[in-house]
Formats: sequence, C-alpha cells, structure tokens
Amino acid sequence: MSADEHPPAWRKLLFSYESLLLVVLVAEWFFFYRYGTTTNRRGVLVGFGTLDRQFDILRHSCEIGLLALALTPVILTAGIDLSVGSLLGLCAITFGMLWHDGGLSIPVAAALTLGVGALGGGLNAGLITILRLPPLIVTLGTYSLFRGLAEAITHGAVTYTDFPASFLYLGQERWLGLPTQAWLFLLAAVVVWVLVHRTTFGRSFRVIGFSPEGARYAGLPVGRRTALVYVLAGLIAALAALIYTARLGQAKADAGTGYELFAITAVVLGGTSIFGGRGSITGTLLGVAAIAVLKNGLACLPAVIRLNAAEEMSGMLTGALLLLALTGSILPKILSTLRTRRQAG
Amino acid sequence: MNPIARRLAAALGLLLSLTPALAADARLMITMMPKAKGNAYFISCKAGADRAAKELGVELLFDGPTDSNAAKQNEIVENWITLGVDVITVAAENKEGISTALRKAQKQGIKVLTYDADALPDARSFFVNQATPQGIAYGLLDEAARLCGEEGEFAIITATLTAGNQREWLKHMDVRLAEKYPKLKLVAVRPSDDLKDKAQSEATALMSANPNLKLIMAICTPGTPGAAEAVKQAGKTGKVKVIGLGLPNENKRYVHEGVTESVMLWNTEDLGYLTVYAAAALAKDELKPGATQFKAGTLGAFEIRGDNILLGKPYIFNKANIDRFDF
Amino acid sequence: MNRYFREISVTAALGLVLLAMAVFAPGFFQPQPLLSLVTREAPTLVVACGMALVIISRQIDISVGSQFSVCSICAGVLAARGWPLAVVGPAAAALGALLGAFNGVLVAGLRLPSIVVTLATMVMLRQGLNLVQQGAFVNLPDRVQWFGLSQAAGQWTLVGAALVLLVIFGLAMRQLATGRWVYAVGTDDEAARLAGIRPQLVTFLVFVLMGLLAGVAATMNIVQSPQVQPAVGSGLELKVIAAVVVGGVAISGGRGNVWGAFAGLLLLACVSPALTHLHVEAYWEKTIQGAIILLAVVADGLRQRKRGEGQA
Amino acid sequence: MRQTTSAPLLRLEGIKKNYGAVRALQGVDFELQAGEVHALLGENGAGKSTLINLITGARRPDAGTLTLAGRPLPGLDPAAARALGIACVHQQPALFAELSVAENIGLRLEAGGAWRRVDWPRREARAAELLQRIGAEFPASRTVRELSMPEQQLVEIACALGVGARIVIMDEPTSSLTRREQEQLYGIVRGLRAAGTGVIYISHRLEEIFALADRVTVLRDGVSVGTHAVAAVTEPELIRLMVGREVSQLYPPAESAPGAAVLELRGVGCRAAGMHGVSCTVHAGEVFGLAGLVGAGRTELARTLFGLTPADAGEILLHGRRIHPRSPPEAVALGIAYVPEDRRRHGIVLEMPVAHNLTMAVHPRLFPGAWLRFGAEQALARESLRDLAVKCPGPDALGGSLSGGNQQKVSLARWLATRPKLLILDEPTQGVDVGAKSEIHRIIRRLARDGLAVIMISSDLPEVLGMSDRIGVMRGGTLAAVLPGKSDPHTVMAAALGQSS
Repeated sequence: MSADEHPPAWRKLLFSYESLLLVVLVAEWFFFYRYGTTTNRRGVLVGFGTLDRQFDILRHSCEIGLLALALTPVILTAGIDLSVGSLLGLCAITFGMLWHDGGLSIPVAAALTLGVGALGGGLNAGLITILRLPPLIVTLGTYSLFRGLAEAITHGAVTYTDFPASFLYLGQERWLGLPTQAWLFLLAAVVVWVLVHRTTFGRSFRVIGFSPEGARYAGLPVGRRTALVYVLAGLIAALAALIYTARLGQAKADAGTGYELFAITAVVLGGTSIFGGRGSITGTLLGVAAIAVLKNGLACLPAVIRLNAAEEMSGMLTGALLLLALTGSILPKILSTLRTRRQAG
Repeated sequence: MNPIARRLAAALGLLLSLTPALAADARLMITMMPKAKGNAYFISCKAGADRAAKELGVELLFDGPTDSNAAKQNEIVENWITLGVDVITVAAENKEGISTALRKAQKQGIKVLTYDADALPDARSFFVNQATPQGIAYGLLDEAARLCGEEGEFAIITATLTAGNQREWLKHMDVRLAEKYPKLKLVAVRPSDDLKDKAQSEATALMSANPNLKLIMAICTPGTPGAAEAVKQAGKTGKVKVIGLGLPNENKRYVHEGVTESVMLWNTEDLGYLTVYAAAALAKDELKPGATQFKAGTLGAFEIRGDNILLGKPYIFNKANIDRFDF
Repeated sequence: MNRYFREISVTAALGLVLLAMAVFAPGFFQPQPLLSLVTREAPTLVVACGMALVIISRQIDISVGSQFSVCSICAGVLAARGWPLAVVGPAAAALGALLGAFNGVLVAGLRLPSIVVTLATMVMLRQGLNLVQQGAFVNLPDRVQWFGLSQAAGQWTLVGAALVLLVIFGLAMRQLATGRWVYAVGTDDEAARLAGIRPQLVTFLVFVLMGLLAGVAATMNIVQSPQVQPAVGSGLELKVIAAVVVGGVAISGGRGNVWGAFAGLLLLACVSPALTHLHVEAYWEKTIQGAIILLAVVADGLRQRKRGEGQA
Repeated sequence: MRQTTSAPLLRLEGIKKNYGAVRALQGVDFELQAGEVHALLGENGAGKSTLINLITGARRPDAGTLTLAGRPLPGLDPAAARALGIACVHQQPALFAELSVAENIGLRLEAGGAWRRVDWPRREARAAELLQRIGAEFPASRTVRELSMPEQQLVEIACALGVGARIVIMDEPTSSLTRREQEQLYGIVRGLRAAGTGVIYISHRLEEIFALADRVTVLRDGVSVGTHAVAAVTEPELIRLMVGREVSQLYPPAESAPGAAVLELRGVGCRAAGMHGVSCTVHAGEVFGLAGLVGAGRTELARTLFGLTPADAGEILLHGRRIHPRSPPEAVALGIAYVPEDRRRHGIVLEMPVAHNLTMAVHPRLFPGAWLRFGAEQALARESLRDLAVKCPGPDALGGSLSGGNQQKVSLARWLATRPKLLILDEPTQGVDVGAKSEIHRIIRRLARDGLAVIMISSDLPEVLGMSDRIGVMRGGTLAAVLPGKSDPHTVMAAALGQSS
C-alpha cells in the first residue's frame, strides 16, 4: 500500500501488502480446493473445485465487488460512503419501475437508472463538498433516506419481476466462457484502476486524502475532485443494482441491504487506509476475492455444512481476517518503536 | 449452556480434524432451506425434518439466510447444486427470484421440492402445502372477525414491509374484508423487522393511537408475543385481543393469561417431517406426478391435489389445546 | 448562549414535534402508553450516553448493537438457569466491559482506526451469536420481569435508572476532571499528552465504559419481557449514532454533550409512534429519520459557514 | 551579567538522543542559572526541538543526565516536568481548539486526581487574571478555535506564567507576534528573569537575542559548540558558530531594473477577509515587500489574489487584463503563484514523495489529458531539486523527511514549475535556519532578475528592508503606504503602527 503509483521495483512489489494478500488468497483457495471438493455418490466431481462453483463465486461477488470499487476512491480521499447499499436498492426499484410501470425499453430504463445513481451520489457530493459536512454523517443520513425512498415508492410491497431473457442474460448466462456480469465487473475494475493509478484524478484523490488543505493550496480543484468520487460511487452502485436485478430476476426495495459493510470490509482488507491517501485497486480486488472465496469455500466444507454455519463462520473469519490485516499493516511501526526502545534501554 | 459448548466444540473439532468428505457416506443427500434460519418457526420445522431423516437414514443439510433475504437463498441453492445433492427443498422468500436457481438445479438432475412458500410451478416437482396463502389469510381474518363481532377497528403487525408472503396474505385479507366484513376496519399495518421488542413498541403506539382498537393481528411469529406483551403492559388484557401466527411455546403464557385469544399455525414439525419424506420418495422415484396420495412414515397418508401435497388445515391453538404441543 | 446552540435547537425541534402532536393527536400523551414507550427507549438512552462519550473522544463504536445482543442473551441464559438478577445484571455489565475492553485494546493500544475495528467486532459478535443460538428465543422465569416488582414500579425504576445515569454522565462530563479529559483527548490527543493526560488510557476506558453501558442496557432490556430474542439490538448502533449526532455531538470529536444526545434520541424515537398516531403509512418512517439526520448536519454546515469557518 | 558560580538551576551533560537511524543529539552539555535568559541558537535540525522535548519530558534521552538544582531526573514525563516547574511555550501552540481558553489553561495548570471536581469559577478567574497579566484582550471564555495564531501563542505564554515555573522554555515565541505583542513579551521575559526564573529562549532573530539574553549556547548538528556571554559576542561570530562558515552578507543587492507593470490593484477588497481598498502596482523584475503587523491584511490580500477568498470589490489587472480569480485553480491558470506561510499544513504534503509535491501545481501542463507520465515527472523533479539545491535523497523521498529549509525550497520550487507571472511569498524564511535563509534570498533575487514580479510578505523587518525594491505597508486591512526600498526601519514601523513620523 505505497502512496506513489510508480511501477515499483521487484523488491517493493515482493514485500508489498498486496502480494501478502495474494499469498493468503492462494492458500485459502487451495485449502478449500483440497477439503471442499469431492465426488458424490453418482461419481460426479462436486464442491469447491468445480468450474461451476468458481463461476458462481464470481457471479455472487460482482455486486459487492462493484461497491468495493466504488468505495476505494472515496476512502482514498479520507471519505466514506455508507449509503451505497441503500442506493443500490433505490436504483434497483427505479429500474424496475421505469421498465415495468414506465413502459420504457430496457436500455433506456438502464440509462436512466445510472442517472439516478449519479444523482444520489450527487446529493452526497453536494452536502459534503458545498456544505463541508463530515461524509460519515451525511451518508449515514442518506443511508436511511435512500432505503426509505425505495420503500416509500414501492410501499415496500411491489416486487418487479418477469424481466425479458435478454436482460436476465446479463446476470444468469455466460458470455465468452465467463458469467456476463463478470465482464462488466472487469471493465469497471479496469476503468477505476486507470482512474486511480494512471491519471491526475487518482493523484489528487490521494493528495486530498493526505491533506485537503495542502491540496487546496496546491491549486487542485478539491471540491470538484471530492464530488467526483461520490458521484462515481453512485454511478457504480446503480450499475451494481442492474446486475443484481438481472442475477435475481427481481427488483425489490430491500436489494443490497448490508452490502456497504461487506464492501468497506473488502476495501480495508485490501490495504486501503481508512485515513485516506494510501491504497490500491489491486488490493481492493484481492480483498473482494479473499472474502468471496472464504464465504463460498466454507459453504463447501462438509464440517461447516453439517453445522449449517457457513454464513456465521465466514462472517466471524472475515472479521478476524480484517483485524489481522490491520494489525499486520501497523506491525512494522510497532517493531521499529520496539527497536528504538531497546536501543534506549 | 452446554448446547453452546457442544456446538462450538463440534464446529472447531470438525473444522480441524477434517472429516471424511460428504461422498464417503452413500446416503441420499436432502437439503432444506428455510426463509430465515433463526426463525423459531423453521427451527421447529427442522426438528420434524431431522426426525424423518433419522427414520429414513438420509443425510439432511439444513441451511438458509440468517435474515429473510432472497439473494442469499439463491446463492445457497447454487452452492447446493455444485455440491451435487440429491434433493433440494426450499421455502421460497421470493417466487421469481428463487425459481431461476431452482430451474438450474433441475437441469442438473436434482429433484426440487418447495414447502411453506411456493416457487413458480415449473421450477419444482411438488409443493408441500401447509395451507394456501388464501387459507392463512382467510383463517386469520375470519378468527379476527369472530372475535370482533364482525365490526370495529383492528391493526396488523407484519415482519417487514418487503416480505413477500406477508404482502400476499395482506392482499387476500383486503379482498376478504371488502366482500365479507365491510364493518371491520383495518386501521394500520406496522412493520416489526421480525423483532419482538419493536413489535411491542409498535403495538403500544397502535393502542394509544387508536383508542377503540379491538384487536391486533400479528402475521409474523416474533410479532405475536411482542403484541401480547404490549397489550398486557397496557393493562388492556381482554379489551384488545391478540391473535396471530406463532409457535405454542412462545405464546403459551399469554394464551393462559387470556391476553392472546388464539394462535394460528399448522403443525410445523409435521411440515418438516412430511417435506423430508416427500423429498426422499421423490429421489427414489416413488413419488411421481399424478399421484393422489402420499404416505409419510408415522403420520400416515396425505392427500395430493395437483402438484400440491396438502398438510391439512392449520391449527388454532387456544387455552384448550395449546398445552398439548411442544414446539 | 451560542456555545449550546445545537443542543437548544434540537430541544426546540423536539418541543415543536410534541406541540404538533398535542394539537393533532393528543392521544399521544396518554400517560400509560407513553410510559411504556419511554421505558422501551430507556436502554437505548443508556447506550446513547456511552456513544456520546465515544464520539466526543473522536472515536466511534459500531459494535454496540452486537455487544447489546450478546449481553442480552448471556444474561437471559443465566437468568433462565435460575441465577438471581442481582448477579445476572453485574455479570452482563462485566461481559460488556470485557467486549469493550477488546475494542479498547485494539484502538487505544494498537492505535487501529476504531471504525474498522468495531466493524470487525460487530460482525464477529453477531455471527458468533447466530452460530451458538441459531435464533432460538430464551424464555425467562417470571420473577425476572420488572425485577419481580409490579409493572408500573418496574417501568418507573427503569426510566428512573436511565435518567439517573444520564444526569450522572451529564454532570461528570462537565464537572469531573476525567470528563474534561475525554473532551481534551477528543480535541487533540497530542496536546493532551503534553498537558500530562494519558490519551491511550482515556480512550481505552471510554471503550470499556461503552461496553459496560451496553451490558447494563441489555439487563434493562431483558427485564421488560419474559423472552429474549437473539436478533435483539440489531441496528441499534446506527440508531444511537444518529441520535447522538442529531443531538449536536461533533463526529470530529471534542464537542457536544449527553444532554443533546438525549434530546436527539427522543426526537428520533418519537418519529415512529408519532406516525402511528397521525395515521401516516409506515413506509415513510426511514425517509423521515434520514431527513432529520441530514437536516441536523446541514444546519451545522450552514452555521459554520456563517461563522466563516468553511473558509481556508 | 550574573554570577555563574552558584549551583545551576538545570544542567544537561552528555545528552544523546536517536530517532531510529537519525542521530538528533550526540552529546550536548547545557546549563541554566536561576534568573538568567539563556538563548539557544542553531540551524533547523541542529537539535533544538529535540533538546526541548527532553527537558519537558515529552521524550526520554538515550544517554546523559539531567539534573535540576543538583537533583538528577531519570525518567522524566510531561506531568513530572510540570510538577517540577518546567513550562514550555511551543512554537506551534499545542492547544485544545474546541475548548475555552480558561479550560486550556486549567488543563495545563491544575494538578490533582482524575475524580476531583472542576472548580469552574476559580478556573475562569485564574485564566482572566493571567491573560490580564500578559495584556491579552480576549476573554477567557472564548473558544480557542476562534483565536488567531498570535492570540493562541499568548495563551501558551499564560500557561507558562501560570505554572509559576522555575524554568520557562520559549520556542520562537515571537515568530508570529505583532511588534506590540513582542514588546509585551520582552517585558514578561524580563519580569520572569527578575523573579529568579530561568528562561531558555530559542529564536532565529539575532537582534532579539542581543536585546534579551544574558548567555547564548549554540547547537550545530546535535552538538553544543559553545556557550558565550551575549555581551562578549558579535552577530557575525554567532552566525559563524551556527553555520560553521562565514556568511558573507545576508541580503543580496538589487541588480534588476523594474520592468512593465504585471499586477495592478484598484481598490481591491474582500469583506469576508476583512480587507479593503487596496491599490498598488507591481512590476516585472521587482521584489515588492509587504510589511505590517500580523492581522494587518497581508496574508488576506495574498489569499484574495490566489482566489482562496475571492475579491468582492475593486478590480485586479494582470498584464493590463482584468481578472477575477474565484478559486486557486483559476489563479494558477492565470499565472499567479502563492507560497503559503504555513509550510507543514499548506506548503507541502508531508506524506507524499517530493516528486509528487513538486508537480502538484502543474498537472494540466505536465500531464496532458490527465495521463500521468512518470518519466516526465521524475525529470522535472530532479531538475527542480538541482536548481534550488534542495538537500534530499531524491525525488521519491517523502516530504516529511526533509528539514524545514528544504521543505520551504520544495514548496517554492513547486510554484516556480508553474512558470508564474506573479509570485507571492508569505513569510518565506520564517523558522528557516540562517544558511537556508540566505540561499532563499538569493533565489528570490534571481527570480526577480529573470523578470518575475515578486510580492514578499514578511514580519522580519530587516528582511523586508534588505530584500525589497519597494515596500508596501499594510495596516487595518488596507495598504497604508508604499515606501522606497531603502527606507529606514522607523518610517516603516511608524506606517505599520499608524503614527505620522
């Protein structure tokens, strides 16, 4: 998690947080591959090792993955956005409504939904940049607001379904061997990666994260850049909403409840500093993968299945992993202080 | 609490000493998915299911979302598909949502059965029908009407505003109200987020907001004791009647105190028991479309109407009979 | 009294709401139901006091909801096994303190960001509880409810207890050196260190206190009904944080007090029953609560701008 | 001149202190008599602040002994130091922004247990009395966040007085005080000395030391290179001791003839910043010094020109064209550069590599289409570092790892990279050691010679007089007078204070 995007020397790369995370991920994967794969009574290979399972993991982690992508720039600017999950819900039902009640064609409805997402992000952005309010609180408010609107619009009741197969293809079929939404996710990842690591935008995000005052005095457009990350977050949340709707074939006001926490967890696990400035998209992707593999892998362990405790255990382990990652990230600091102490005493 | 200790020990033990994989035992593998794992209703279903599994000597996997969540249900079903189980039985949180996953399972040659809440007909072979949504709705409403003398105000406490089955019941009730009980007035529908405490607060507010409220109907299991507690604390026992869905054990004390008139529920243990038996039969091709009857172990024969295996009429638990049940 | 502008304005807003209720739905003020509703909020108030402290010390704790649940269930289980409340209560408090101490060690000791630490502990505690309890209710013996007192007596005891705690914290935060230290640490921990205060220790103790209060609140909650549900207290953290922030406690630390948090809590808590009384459909609830939070912070923002602090 | 034979109040012997690999102090001896003002001199990074941290107990020495009035002090911590009557006036006040002045003072002074009751009336009274003693005009109930920098400094001093300290350490106390406040401070210091308090006085302003101190100890590279009676040394000697070399003359001569008008102000004002009716012209190739008391509106004017607080009155002309910068980006695009006063908060980003700091203001030009070009960045960085002879490991070193002087150079280099038409320097040499100071002066000169219009804000009167071609004097938010470069200090001071001389 180095602050500069320079293509780092192999040493730096080797000892970077990302590579550590990669090792964890691979270890995880092989563990589950070894103990989560078997052949069933009919002699068919089943469990974690199967290609289907791997694709399912991919499909299941796309929405949270997207939200994590959306949150990384936000957290780089030392901000936070708790409202992405709720916004996903709002966008999902907006889409359903536009298509079902509004009678619009899928592409038009989708486009408008993205607009709504950007709008929702814009609301956060406005309150945070124009009124200079703490993001945590603003998005805590919109967290309730967006979910509330979603329920108010549908009276909580309406569930939009019967989407055309052409749309469901996006969430349930494969294209060029991969689940369709995986391609979209990949695209989004590349775009955000370039934005964060290869453009002056990403650079300014970090500067703002380290020192908003410094950024302002350096003549950077702090307001516009900060606004951008929240609008982008809203936009990506809307995209996630579309994929979610396509995967389940239904749009409902409770879509994406609690996703924000998973996303934040993934981002922080990926080595992005909650204090801003430090972090990388690669890390976030690895973080998402680590959590997804853990969650789905546990669900393939006989022991866990027999206890029907997959969700609980993955939750607990993810939490533990997060704490470990944090402690690990400050380990060097602790060691150095200890060393100086030793010199002193 | 040694069950806790046991669970934890088991969890760790099994995780560390990596048990022989599922394939090792050549038994049928039947899965059962509740709407929400934590929900006492489904826990008692599981009790029955376990009993059946033991009798039949099949492996039963019971798993589901901790909170009623359609997306998670799909993910778990898809996981089961890749685990290559023999039968999947589901209490669907959302008809359309789950069906996509279930069809996928059928394509893989996995038998699919629904219970408690149905999916789309083409996504499963049979539906173990404890009572049609209409049956539940009408049953509750008729009971309410009887208690209110077919007139006056009543209010409803639901699980969440978004819960699918709840909406369906409400829909049927509206119809019934319009055509049969014009003088009966539904003054409010309040969500309890499946939290007993919130149900209690809501009920309290409902009573003070609607002074001549005659009855509170809770259509989610945590809601019924919550509402009852509220009425009891408001000192309106008898004045405001409580009915609703609920398990005997959670409501016994209120029924005896006369706070809760009656609790409606089919025998959930039997539901679980029957479901597993049907699943096993389905896997062994003993249960085929067109059958009109099905014999489930110690419970005897059940009627099959179309592709619905009927559990029979819901129970009305009241002072008289509630002590005879323990679930 | 510019310094207490926020507290005053929130109280005023609360007053307005109550006034409106008095006009449009006087039924809202029937003593018994009101007492019941207030009693239901008593534990929340206790947690809110703790959260106010945490946020004043420039930290945050989103694991309180899970702590609350864990303490409730453990207390319930002990009570169900026939332990006397006199033991169960303190035990729950102690357990809470222990959980708080865990957060405290990570935040104060290792200096990890509290929002992430408590995010992790929140998930771990909640899922751990699900794992062992599987959602099953815990039935309590009758003597537990209302401490075995009459209902009215029990309710007044709980409300009284909550208010006493509120007053104690209100005074302590203003009148005791320790209370001021929390503010000092929340404003600038390095300056605090130079002033001879030990910020790490203060932060740690604040988290322990938060956990302890969660435990106390849990006990205050289980005595209100004959059953405990494991899902109890889910979502409590956001409710409390919102209340505290609406009450004028600055998320940036060092500003605000428990009185404001109290007003904020009441304001948010009366939304739901108020809607019921005004016969407004339930699905507006979240929207309105969100709007209140935003309104409060927007008010802050505008005021700061007027003071020209937005500049530079 | 006092007797130095009596047992010293404080003695440090063979003090060593390392931060990780950095060897901050390598054997420092220092002694302080009761009732003397002992100046501590040294370039930035010479180890002055480390020494203070050791005396105040904020840090522990790795080796060496501290003895207070003959009693050795092992394991000193802030609380203990305070109890022993050691007080420090920090350069950047370490105050609690959200709390009242009274409470700030109280938290520092009041001893006693955690569970004691706070006696608010006594707090308020005591604070008020202290503030009145140092002649501060703001009430004790005021929240510190609402105070200006110098006002906060006064609060610090009030704390030091309040402890009834036997030893008072003052770390560049006057760096942001107005002349009047400075005079007051001198009075206070003399008062302390008369009361038998030992004062350790740190400053970069030699004239101050000669006005105030009895003895002076010079630190260089973490070693004490000698203690002298002030009466017995001369400025050049001290400077030689500090930098270890002869600094020929502090102020390079003006060699350039002012060219065409670059900036023209006509009655410019900004209500929010409390600045109004500023009219003047700045030419290419001239250094336009801005003198005046702190709070007279100099920084405010700079911030207005830079678009941080947009002007709401009058007109600004750049090369004869009317401009109205509403935000820093606009100002930068117009060719206006502003090197701010507060280096660490505004000047550079401590956590980022020097290279990033250097290119921050030229993103649009250096990275067309917003695409980062690392090669170009490195090249530009190396070039800038070489140009201004910045001492640092390389472009990838973190800004925070540089010494104050070098940080200032980086902050300056960042703006030179924008090839500005107008360069505004705000206290360019504040808290910078003598060596770097003269280098920066030479750079400023060079820039002027190359035809840049430079506005230099400075509270260091000799600097203004030495560097400026013309001197604008601000008072009460407006430009009070424009004087020729070589005017004498008194006229400038008089203009700043508003007396007709």
